[in-house]
Amino acid sequence: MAPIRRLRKTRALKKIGEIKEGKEIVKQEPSNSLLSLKKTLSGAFGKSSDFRVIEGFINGRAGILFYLESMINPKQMIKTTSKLFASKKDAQPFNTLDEFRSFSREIFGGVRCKSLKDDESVSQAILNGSLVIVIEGLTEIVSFHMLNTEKRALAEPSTQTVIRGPKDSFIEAVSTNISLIRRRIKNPKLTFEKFTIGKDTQTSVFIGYMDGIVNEKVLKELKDRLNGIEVSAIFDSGNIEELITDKTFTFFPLALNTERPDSAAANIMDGKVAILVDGSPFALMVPAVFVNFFEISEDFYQPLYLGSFLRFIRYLSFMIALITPSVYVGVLTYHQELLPTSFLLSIIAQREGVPFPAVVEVLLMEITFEILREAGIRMPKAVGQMVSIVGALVIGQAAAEAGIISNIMIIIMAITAIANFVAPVYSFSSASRLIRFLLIISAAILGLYGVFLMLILMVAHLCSLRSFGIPYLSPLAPFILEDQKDVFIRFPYWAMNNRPKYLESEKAIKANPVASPSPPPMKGE
Amino acid sequence: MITLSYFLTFSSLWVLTALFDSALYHYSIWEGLKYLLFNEISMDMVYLISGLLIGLAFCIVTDIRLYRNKKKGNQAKGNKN
Amino acid sequence: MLKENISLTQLEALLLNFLLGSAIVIGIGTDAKNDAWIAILIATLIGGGTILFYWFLMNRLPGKTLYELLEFCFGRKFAILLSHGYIVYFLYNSGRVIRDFGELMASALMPNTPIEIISLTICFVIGYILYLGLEVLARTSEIFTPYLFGFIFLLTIFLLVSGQIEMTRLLPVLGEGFKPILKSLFPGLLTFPFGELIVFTVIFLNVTDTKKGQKASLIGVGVASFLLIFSSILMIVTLGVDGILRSNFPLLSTAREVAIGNFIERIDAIVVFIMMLGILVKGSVFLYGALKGLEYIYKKPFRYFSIPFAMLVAFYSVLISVNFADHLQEGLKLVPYFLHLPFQFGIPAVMLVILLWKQRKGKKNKTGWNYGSNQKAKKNPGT
Amino acid sequence: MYNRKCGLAAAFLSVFLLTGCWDQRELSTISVVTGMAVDKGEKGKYILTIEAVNAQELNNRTASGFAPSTVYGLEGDSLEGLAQKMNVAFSRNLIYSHMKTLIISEKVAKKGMLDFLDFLERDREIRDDFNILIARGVKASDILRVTYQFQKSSPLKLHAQLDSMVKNWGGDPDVRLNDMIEALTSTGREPVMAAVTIKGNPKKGKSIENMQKVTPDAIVTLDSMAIFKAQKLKGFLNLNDTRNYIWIEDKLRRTSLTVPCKKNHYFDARVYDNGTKVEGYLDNGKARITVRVRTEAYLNGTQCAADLVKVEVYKKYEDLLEKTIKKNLLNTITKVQKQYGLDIFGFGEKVRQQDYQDYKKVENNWEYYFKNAEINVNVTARLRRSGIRTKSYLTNIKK
Repeated sequence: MAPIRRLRKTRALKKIGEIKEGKEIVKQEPSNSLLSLKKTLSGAFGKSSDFRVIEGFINGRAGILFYLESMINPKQMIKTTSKLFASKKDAQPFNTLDEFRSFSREIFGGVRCKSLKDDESVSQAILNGSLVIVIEGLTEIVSFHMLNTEKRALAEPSTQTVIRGPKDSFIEAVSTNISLIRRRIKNPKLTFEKFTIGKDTQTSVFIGYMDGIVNEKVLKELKDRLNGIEVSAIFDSGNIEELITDKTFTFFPLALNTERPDSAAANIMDGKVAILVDGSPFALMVPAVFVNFFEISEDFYQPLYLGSFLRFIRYLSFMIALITPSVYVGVLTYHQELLPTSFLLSIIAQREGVPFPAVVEVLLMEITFEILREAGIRMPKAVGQMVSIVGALVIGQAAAEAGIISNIMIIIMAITAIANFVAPVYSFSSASRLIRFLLIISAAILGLYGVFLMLILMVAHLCSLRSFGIPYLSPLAPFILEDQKDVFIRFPYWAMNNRPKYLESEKAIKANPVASPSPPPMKGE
Repeated sequence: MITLSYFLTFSSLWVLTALFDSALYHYSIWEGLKYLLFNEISMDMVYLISGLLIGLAFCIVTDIRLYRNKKKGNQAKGNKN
Repeated sequence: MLKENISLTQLEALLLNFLLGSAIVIGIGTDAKNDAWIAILIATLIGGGTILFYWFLMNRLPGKTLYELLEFCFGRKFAILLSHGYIVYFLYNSGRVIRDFGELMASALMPNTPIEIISLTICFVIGYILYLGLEVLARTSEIFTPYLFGFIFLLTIFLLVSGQIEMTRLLPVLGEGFKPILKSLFPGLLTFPFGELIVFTVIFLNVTDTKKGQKASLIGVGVASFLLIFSSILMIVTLGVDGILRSNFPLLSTAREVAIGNFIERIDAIVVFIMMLGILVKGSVFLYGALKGLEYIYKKPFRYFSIPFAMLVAFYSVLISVNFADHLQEGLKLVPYFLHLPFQFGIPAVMLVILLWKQRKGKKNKTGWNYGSNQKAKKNPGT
Repeated sequence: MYNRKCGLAAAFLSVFLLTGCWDQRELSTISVVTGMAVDKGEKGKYILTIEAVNAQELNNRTASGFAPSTVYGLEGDSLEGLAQKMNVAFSRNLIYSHMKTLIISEKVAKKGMLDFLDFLERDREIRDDFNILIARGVKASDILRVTYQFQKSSPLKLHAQLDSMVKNWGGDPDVRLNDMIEALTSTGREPVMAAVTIKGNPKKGKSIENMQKVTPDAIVTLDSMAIFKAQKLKGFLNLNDTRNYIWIEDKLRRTSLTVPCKKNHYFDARVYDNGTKVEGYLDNGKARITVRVRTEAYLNGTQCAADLVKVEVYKKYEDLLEKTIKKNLLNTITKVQKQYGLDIFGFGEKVRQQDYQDYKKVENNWEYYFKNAEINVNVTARLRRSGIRTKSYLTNIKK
């Protein structure tokens, strides 16, 4: 049905054109090359109902317009086409591209005009939301970018919230995301380079960095890796992350993701590279090291001591989330001698009547919790509440009251779960989530010794990781004294005049040393 | 090559251990070698022996891989020439 | 991968963990009774001299490992033989270290877990770490070093608070004169732990800054000795001389004395895990020394050897001695004379003489003595 | 038409929904039987006593201080019939699948009335994971009645107790139904069972108050090991002999051995690993049995002043340990040979496996050969370590 409707429409337009046109203008019929282009494009897009072809006369010359209706801003379209086909009396037929450009300037205003050479680029332009115009007699095909920029409004970040600090977050439209960063760093050195990745999806990917600050080696490596990607589809920055990181088989994320423009900007200022993928509200920051996953931009918006304290809490809760259940299993089944007598007795009393060994108990609860958590995320929001209520009942009361699980186990579970939620970057908490199970199993086999062995293995693994050549555990190992300002505690903002040394950025100094703000001298001084 | 080194080192260590044992317990080296094999191996040694076998398998696999790579490398060189 | 680099801090961390390693587990200098700390103090000076001697030796031909030095001195054929000796020596030492830890675990913590399992698991971890490379080993030890300090600090505080410390136990100082000290110095303290630094001759070339490396390694030895002396004093003042002599694992016994209120007591299990780190590093460094030797002999990247030879170490860690007394006596009577002295001092001394002689000769004829320096490019191509 | 379809569907549905409940038992309608005791009856052949637990009392959270279980006995000629008839006293359906202990009275065993084992083996509900015990000197049913603080129900307690015993010291031959039947049918082996008895007053032991005392009025203890000739109980071996028995059987997990090192001074070896091999063959009409034992132990205390950093000391202690083990094992074997002449060790089985042609000839007369068999015990014992101390403080003590 679609072709017929399209035919009718074009005819109707033609008629309007004819009526409006004066009689004196000589109409040139479209030539063969024009028709063949039309044929190939109609063949390529033939079945899509939103592909439109409009034939008409532009200043007396036969012209064809191609576009995708769904991609183009309809208001702009109506405005421009009506002008385009409205022939003027003093219209001069144009022969060169420049002439056409000057003609089109008043119609299209500032819309960028691009000349296209081959069929491939023509269809690309159409797919990208351009209006493609072919005119008899012109050697070039021109396109005008008229993408319908429908997007959701800026909203608060949903996964990386802050109490004090900017509340905007990235959205799916990459141009908006770039503008969000640019608004924060008003510096011509801030560069965004475009890559088109995905053979079939042709997703635009931007990398943003501060020219002259960024580590050139990292940048080159990143570009090589991006250019090396050969997949058919990219939908989210997660796809890119997996394709460019140094090692896929690891529990730890090797690229930082953020949905907060301020933290992206701060990271760019430190000398990192941001990767923005069209259609993804998460920006990737590379290179990312272990300690980055414990830093959030809010640390520097909060008062000094609180910021440091919170950071310490974050490390602590990472450790808690990692080892609590396994230490519970190890101590309870292997090293009862470690516990003070009264504590041991109270645990024994609580576990009296619990039918399972400690490790089964822990695994049971952990898996129950993971199921609840996954259900809570996937459920429609209206039902989500139900899940949390049922879950709380299942985990909290019923299990303990029924005597299947000991009370102490529930405390352990709760601490673990809550500590796990502290991780500022979601993808990082998955590491402790997964390793936890390995630790529990090794604790069941070899007790605390197993836990320690596993932890050493984990640290060794972490030491072996690299993110774009930067050791993952730097600045801890290799130890860099200067960078300790921003690891376990944060130093005052005025003391942070160096960029992180481990990034090996081109310009290490961020700002000249600033004196700490000092109050006016006291009376009598 | 790696397998060879594995065996070589294994036997050297064997001799060294036997030497020390014979010096401590005052018997001849031959007895030491023998006792290591029959007397000193405890029941849980099974785990270690399986560890050794894993190591051996590792050696052999690596050797085969290296050999193949070498062959391939030679072929590539041959093609170039 | 290109040449692996370890920073000065990492070198220090390695040295620290290496020297503390098994020395802190079984205690050193106990022959000198309550003057053990003086013995260690003197040994430190010798230890510093030892490491400078090794640096001096290695600096004759910069950028070469011990094995390539052997080749330079004795020629390839004889060097292979000697290298094999060194490999066996290092593997044996690694096994001994692991055995120390296994005995500790089996005696103190998990008497019903077979020592074989403990050896196997820890060797697997060592093998994995070395498979990842020297850098990873260095970084891992760097990560764990602060815990070592923190632990000894905490232990001291706890002992002080629980009132177990009696400084008078140190008296009389030098009651028996210097004789027992000398007895404990030679060959005991000289070869263990300080002489064992010979294995670092394969690591020196990986240090980023060889000039500062000497200073850094002196610092490392110094700090390690300080901790050894400190822990030795701690043991003496807590347990008394007799207590130490009767303990298989003095530091463990020391930690058992801690009891504060009703909460901090029974921390001895934690001691074991802290010691585990030192053992891990020491065992790995020895194994690494052996692996580099294998790399030299067979001209294959050392990674390929790591897992199998870790298994070998696990096997021999159990097989080397029938029981704990066997293990101790071997370590006291046989190993120092038949293994430590020749490999730690004998061969290097001979090498130094030959080196100096050859270099003087070389300078005279001006013919390049640095043959074999183009053998550096054969590192692991895969990683 | 439509109505007919509906009707058909309803009919089918009701058929499927309402049937299929023949084997259905709601948890609230069952009682779990944890123990059985078989006594000799006066009118009938047996008295079967069973213990059905009150689950509510076993759980700390729901317990309210009533008796943890109900014990009731019935007299009749076959266990099967009695087991199903138990509802003369019990209100709920009894399930036997969780039975933990079977106790046979000494009298029944002496008469050789073990033929009820067929029922136990045949019944699909009863599984092969319960301990079979002999009640020595007391009525089997009394053993079920004695209460205990932790497990409350006597069969559960016995099950846990014997398990711990096996793990820590040995002394329980750990006989299951299958072992029993295998031993009964094999020509080269005679069955054994652990024997328990009641220390204290069995009558007082029945009450709940028994659970409330630090020293219970009555407590069930592991006493010895009963040895059988075919189905007949022939005698008992004490606990040390029982340990030696399982040592030879290669079932020993861990044990402690006290070994003399001087006159009236002892050292303790904790055996943590053991392997035993039995080799046997017939030679000139005489059975020659070699028991090879490899034992690993650590020293866990000594009353002799010994410097335990010396290899020689270890060597000396190892020799002493070997001697003691050898002596113990030989003692037990000779005792059984001389006193009972029953091959409870299964030497006949070993000979049968290793020297079949010769064994075939003497199969029916194996008992005689066992009695006169030449036994060799070959022990290799290794002391691996000595706790966290080297020397004993005794070496430094002032005399």
